[in-house]
Amino acid sequence: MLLNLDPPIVNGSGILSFPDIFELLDQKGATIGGYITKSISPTERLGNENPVVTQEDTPGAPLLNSLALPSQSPEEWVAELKETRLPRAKLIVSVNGVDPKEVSRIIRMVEPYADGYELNLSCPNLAPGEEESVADLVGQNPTASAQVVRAAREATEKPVVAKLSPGTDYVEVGRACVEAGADYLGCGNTLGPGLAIDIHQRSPVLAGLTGGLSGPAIKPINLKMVYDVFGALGVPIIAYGGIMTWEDAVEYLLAGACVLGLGTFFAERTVEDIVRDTRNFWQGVQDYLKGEPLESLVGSAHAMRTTAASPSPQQKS
Amino acid sequence: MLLNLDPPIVNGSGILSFPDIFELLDQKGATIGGYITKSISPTERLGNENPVVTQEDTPGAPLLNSLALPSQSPEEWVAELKETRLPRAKLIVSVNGVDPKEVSRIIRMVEPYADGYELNLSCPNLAPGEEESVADLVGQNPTASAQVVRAAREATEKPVVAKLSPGTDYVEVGRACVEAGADYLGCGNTLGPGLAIDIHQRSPVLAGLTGGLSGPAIKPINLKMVYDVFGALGVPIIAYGGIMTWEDAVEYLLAGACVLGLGTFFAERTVEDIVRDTRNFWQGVQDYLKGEPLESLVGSAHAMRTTAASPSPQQKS
Amino acid sequence: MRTWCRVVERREEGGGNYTLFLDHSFPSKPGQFVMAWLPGESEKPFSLSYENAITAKNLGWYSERLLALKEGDSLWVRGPYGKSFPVKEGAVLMGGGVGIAALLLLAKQAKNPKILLGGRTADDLLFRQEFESLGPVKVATEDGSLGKKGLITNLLPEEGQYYCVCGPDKMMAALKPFLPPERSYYSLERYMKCAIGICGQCTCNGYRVCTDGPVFDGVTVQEMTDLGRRKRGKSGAWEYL
Amino acid sequence: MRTWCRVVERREEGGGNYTLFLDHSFPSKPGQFVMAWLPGESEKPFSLSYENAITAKNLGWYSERLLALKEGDSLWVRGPYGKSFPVKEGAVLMGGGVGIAALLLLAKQAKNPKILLGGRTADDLLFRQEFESLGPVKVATEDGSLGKKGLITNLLPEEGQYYCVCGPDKMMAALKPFLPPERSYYSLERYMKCAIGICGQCTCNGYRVCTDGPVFDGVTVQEMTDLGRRKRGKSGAWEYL
Ligand SMILES: Cc1cc2nc3c(=O)[nH]c(=O)nc-3n(C[C@H](O)[C@H](O)[C@H](O)COP(=O)(O)OP(=O)(O)OC[C@H]3O[C@@H](n4cnc5c(N)ncnc54)[C@H](O)[C@@H]3O)c2cc1C
Ligand SMILES: Cc1cc2nc3c(=O)[nH]c(=O)nc-3n(C[C@H](O)[C@H](O)[C@H](O)COP(=O)(O)OP(=O)(O)OC[C@H]3O[C@@H](n4cnc5c(N)ncnc54)[C@H](O)[C@@H]3O)c2cc1C
Ligand SMILES: Cc1cc2nc3c(=O)[nH]c(=O)nc-3n(C[C@H](O)[C@H](O)[C@H](O)COP(=O)(O)O)c2cc1C
Ligand SMILES: Cc1cc2nc3c(=O)[nH]c(=O)nc-3n(C[C@H](O)[C@H](O)[C@H](O)COP(=O)(O)O)c2cc1C
Ligand code: FES
Ligand code: FES
Repeated sequence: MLLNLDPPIVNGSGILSFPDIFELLDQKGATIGGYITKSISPTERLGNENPVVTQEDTPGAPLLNSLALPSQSPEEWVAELKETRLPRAKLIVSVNGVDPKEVSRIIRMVEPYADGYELNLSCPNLAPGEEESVADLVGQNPTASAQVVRAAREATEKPVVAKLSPGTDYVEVGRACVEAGADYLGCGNTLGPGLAIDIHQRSPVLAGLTGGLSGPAIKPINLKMVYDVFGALGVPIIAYGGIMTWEDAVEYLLAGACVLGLGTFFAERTVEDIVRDTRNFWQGVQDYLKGEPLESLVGSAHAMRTTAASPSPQQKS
Repeated sequence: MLLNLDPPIVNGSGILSFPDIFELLDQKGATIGGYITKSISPTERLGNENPVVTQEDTPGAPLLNSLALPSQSPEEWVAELKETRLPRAKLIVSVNGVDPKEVSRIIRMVEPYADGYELNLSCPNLAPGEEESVADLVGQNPTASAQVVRAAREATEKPVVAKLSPGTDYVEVGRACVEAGADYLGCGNTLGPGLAIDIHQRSPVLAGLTGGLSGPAIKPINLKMVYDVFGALGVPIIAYGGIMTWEDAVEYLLAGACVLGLGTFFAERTVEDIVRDTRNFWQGVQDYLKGEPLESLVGSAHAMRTTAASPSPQQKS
Repeated sequence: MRTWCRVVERREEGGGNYTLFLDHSFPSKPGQFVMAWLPGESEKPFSLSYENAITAKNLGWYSERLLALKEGDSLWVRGPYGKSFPVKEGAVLMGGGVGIAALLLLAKQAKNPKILLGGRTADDLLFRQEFESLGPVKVATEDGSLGKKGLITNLLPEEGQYYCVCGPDKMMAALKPFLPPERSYYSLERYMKCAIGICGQCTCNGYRVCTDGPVFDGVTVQEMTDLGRRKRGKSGAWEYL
Repeated sequence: MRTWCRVVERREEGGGNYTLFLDHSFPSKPGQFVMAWLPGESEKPFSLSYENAITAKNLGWYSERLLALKEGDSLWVRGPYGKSFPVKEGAVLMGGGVGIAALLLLAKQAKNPKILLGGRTADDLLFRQEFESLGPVKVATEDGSLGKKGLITNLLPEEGQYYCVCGPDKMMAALKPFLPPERSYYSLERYMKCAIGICGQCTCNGYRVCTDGPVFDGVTVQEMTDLGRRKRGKSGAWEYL
């Protein structure tokens, strides 16, 4: 089943995160067709202590985060979602794919309020001292991932997105997820994790030691992920990773994505900025398309490369 | 055995690449203690057709390259190396670690001219009859990597560096390499590979389809690699990955590196720029050290993190 | 992202408040804040009381560690972040508790400001003497130790072109009905993680205080049913005030 | 990194040379080059003959494909890259073959330039008429079809403040002994891959032509024993000329 997002633009899970923010943006007219909640865990999680983000001053440097999946309890989420009204956009609930039983429990709890689900199959940054990172293993393991997807599939008939991680055998994991019933694959989560050291303090910056990379720096990696997954599996793909401009969006569409996920895009943008910039972003894609249907673009970079003398497929104005 | 580089700064293999460039830089007084050749293959290789590099215009965007290891034949290398005179710096020969037999043959050929070796383990691990494009990397497999290192170890008594790749199980591969006799681990090669698509052409940019990422964008990943490898194995490490400033260098030293490898650093820098900027780079490290021996810095970010009230270990002027 | 700073002076301000002067200035507009990192502890938001200083009160574990810093100790600072107060003629500044710190730079830059301060006791009236050198100051204390007895609302009405408020949530919620929304500005506080608008932690009715605020205009605040009512705690769950 | 361009005009220049005018200009200094990408084929260096044009001769497979481009076809361009000729009074420009293309922008910008051109036959003397409108032109042709018979060296000596040379390696090597090193500049050609100074492919005696050049001063060129002698081929191996 498809999400039918209009426009096919979502926030990445863990970005903006909360229903009250979604309501405000939707009411103010942000050009976002679906909002994805912070990934919900089976029980309340505080996440790491601050600092949870760091970034070099060089422009374009990757953002590192070690939020480590803070989460209200599912009960508290239900209380919030019950009150949530999105007049225009769809609501997608992200669930931490730790344990199939818990995944299906959470889905059944939020089912009346969700238009679809995203399963976060991996999280590269768990709190220190936390038991051997179960989530990490799930995302790297096709069988474990498929179990989580199957549990979700049995709990709901609504669209299910399986969100993969770069740096895993994502084609095989993705294949297992699709066979288990996933409608979409999310490509992908943050890269790494990586490390930042403060040279004056002489110690790592992030309280969680390492953090997942996001932003323009990871775009080539996640773009290849979309390209590979589309080429191998040909399923609907939600793209995440350094989408900052409409040009980035078009690259991902050409590689095979049909939904565009914005994450680091939102950094230092106010509500007014978001309303204006998402409109311009989507307008940029429209202008590029010049009336061509978006579907015809999806995956078209996989076609044979044209040769020198043949004119460029897009006519320049 | 150690390389004894003064200063402990090298170029990354495949960067600058050729002995005549090393001679010129050494003669002009670049602050580089060791030059590493382009990785030598068993037979001549042309590499990919152009374009072999691409980069987004956003500042700090990763550089993607798909040079694909062009190489003169070993015989041609010998002819060049025979003529090479580096008055001040050491010469390190990089060898593609494809096949243990070939590695030892190449090393024996260049042995009179080399001060040490680096084994590029990020090469296709070719099964008989297998196409290069589908092969895994030698560097993904601890056993295959150890075989290459052992072949080198048997062919020379000079220092041997095993250069690992991010995105592999590099601690285990590194451990196998050290057990097989590697004196140094190189951390690490380019990240990825990643993809870039031209939105007007609607096809991938690089003739080799994908390219390895380098530059500041990959620093957090390779820094974590150095941190992890030093923490697990405590061996001498040559760091590569986005080292552009003396601050980057200090981060890598604190993580555990004892030699600094410059790659993308050299982009768009003339000989005069290189002479001036490598001097300033090294001076920056010296100023930071304020007379403290460099060795005391190496790996010191692994110490317990200090608490709030305790003064910073480095006294500010 | 972060600047390594050293404390050059730790000044006692009375009422348990201390100002930490740093060896770096953060050029900023009045009302903006910085994130102050103490390695091994945490990183929390603080208004700039001076361009090179933050002022804090020992309210819990982090502020306790922060105020234990001595001259020469290190602190890492990023920012400034967020929206600021308008700087115009005829501002009426209204502050309570350590929130008063957010108003000092404004008092210095706005022409002819009037200042209204509230606190439990005279000692809580942070920067009172400094404010007195910048404009007429009226105070209210709950114990009557200085100025009018009672809450800051007791100092109203006060004539002015516009009103700038910073204090505890409850105080701001209490002031809201008395001030003209089109001409008033409120600086809010919420638990922060990223401080750059991505994590959503610091929301107040969908506005991210770190990026859409911390200063909001009265019209926006008018609709903020969460002001004085609830904040998100570390997990994101609502904590009711 | 690359700009998507369309060919707006393909102009025949005689001698098998064609100029491709593009719908983008590349603000540049005389002597700089761009990398021109034909998807599915390759990407190669070309001097800017105009700020919005490159001029090429069909010398092999890539230039053949390039010159097959028609009006409206696409070409992707990055750059400009590299060092340029000095632009001063009293330049003597000396060009041979398609290397002449690198001198046109210089002739337009330098005050009172003199131009010396060499070629096998009159047709090879690229841009001759345009040069004639910019300063005195002398020519030499190997077949004597125009100007002096023989090589460009036959046009020497020529008085000037400084000398700017671009042509085949052999021509430049031949001119070297006749020109004052301190006052001459040579634009070199080598096989290029990255064009940004990292791969080392384009070396001439250790100088990377893409970044240290393509224009070198005569003192440097004096020491270049590889000029006119050898270049690195695609694998990096020396190819002797
Ligand atoms: C934009 C912004 C600007 C801020 N500026 C300042 C500032 O200039 N000076 C400053 O001291 N703090 C400021 N804060 C609050 C500061 O970030 C910390 O919350 C405060 O130092 C308490 O942290 P703690 O860990 O010591 O106490 P916690 O253990 O977190 O809290 C201890 C108790 O104090 C209460 N408390 C926390 N903060 C306040 C407060 N500001 N006023 C009244 N009660 C409080 C808590 O609700 C709790 O009951 C600001 C916060 C924000 C969001
Ligand atoms: C900095 C720089 C600027 C350049 N500017 C121009 C320019 O403005 N116009 C232009 O046409 N080319 C220029 N070139 C050369 C160009 O990049 C190609 O090498 C040329 O187009 C031939 O490529 P090809 O693939 O068609 O021929 P190839 O198959 O590579 O070569 C075919 C034959 O032509 C010879 N050849 C290649 N280039 C030249 C040349 N420039 N002069 C004489 N013989 C040559 C080769 O040695 C070979 O024998 C420049 C090169 C560099 C490095
Ligand atoms: C601060 C932060 C928190 C995140 N939290 C989550 C999360 O809870 N669940 C999840 O699936 N992805 C999470 N992500 C990953 C993003 O949804 C997104 O996949 C990733 O950031 C890449 O996109 P970007 O480069 O546009 O930011 C988080 C990313 C960031 C930066
Ligand atoms: C154009 C290019 C070519 C490279 N060729 C090689 C090579 O032949 N052998 C090798 O071991 N590494 C090669 N590398 C990897 C670099 O040596 C270095 O490890 C990597 O670029 C990371 O460092 P940087 O971010 O400073 O560039 C190459 C990198 C680039 C950019
Ligand atoms: S603290 Fe993260 S959005 Fe404000
Ligand atoms: S072409 Fe790569 S260094 Fe010049």
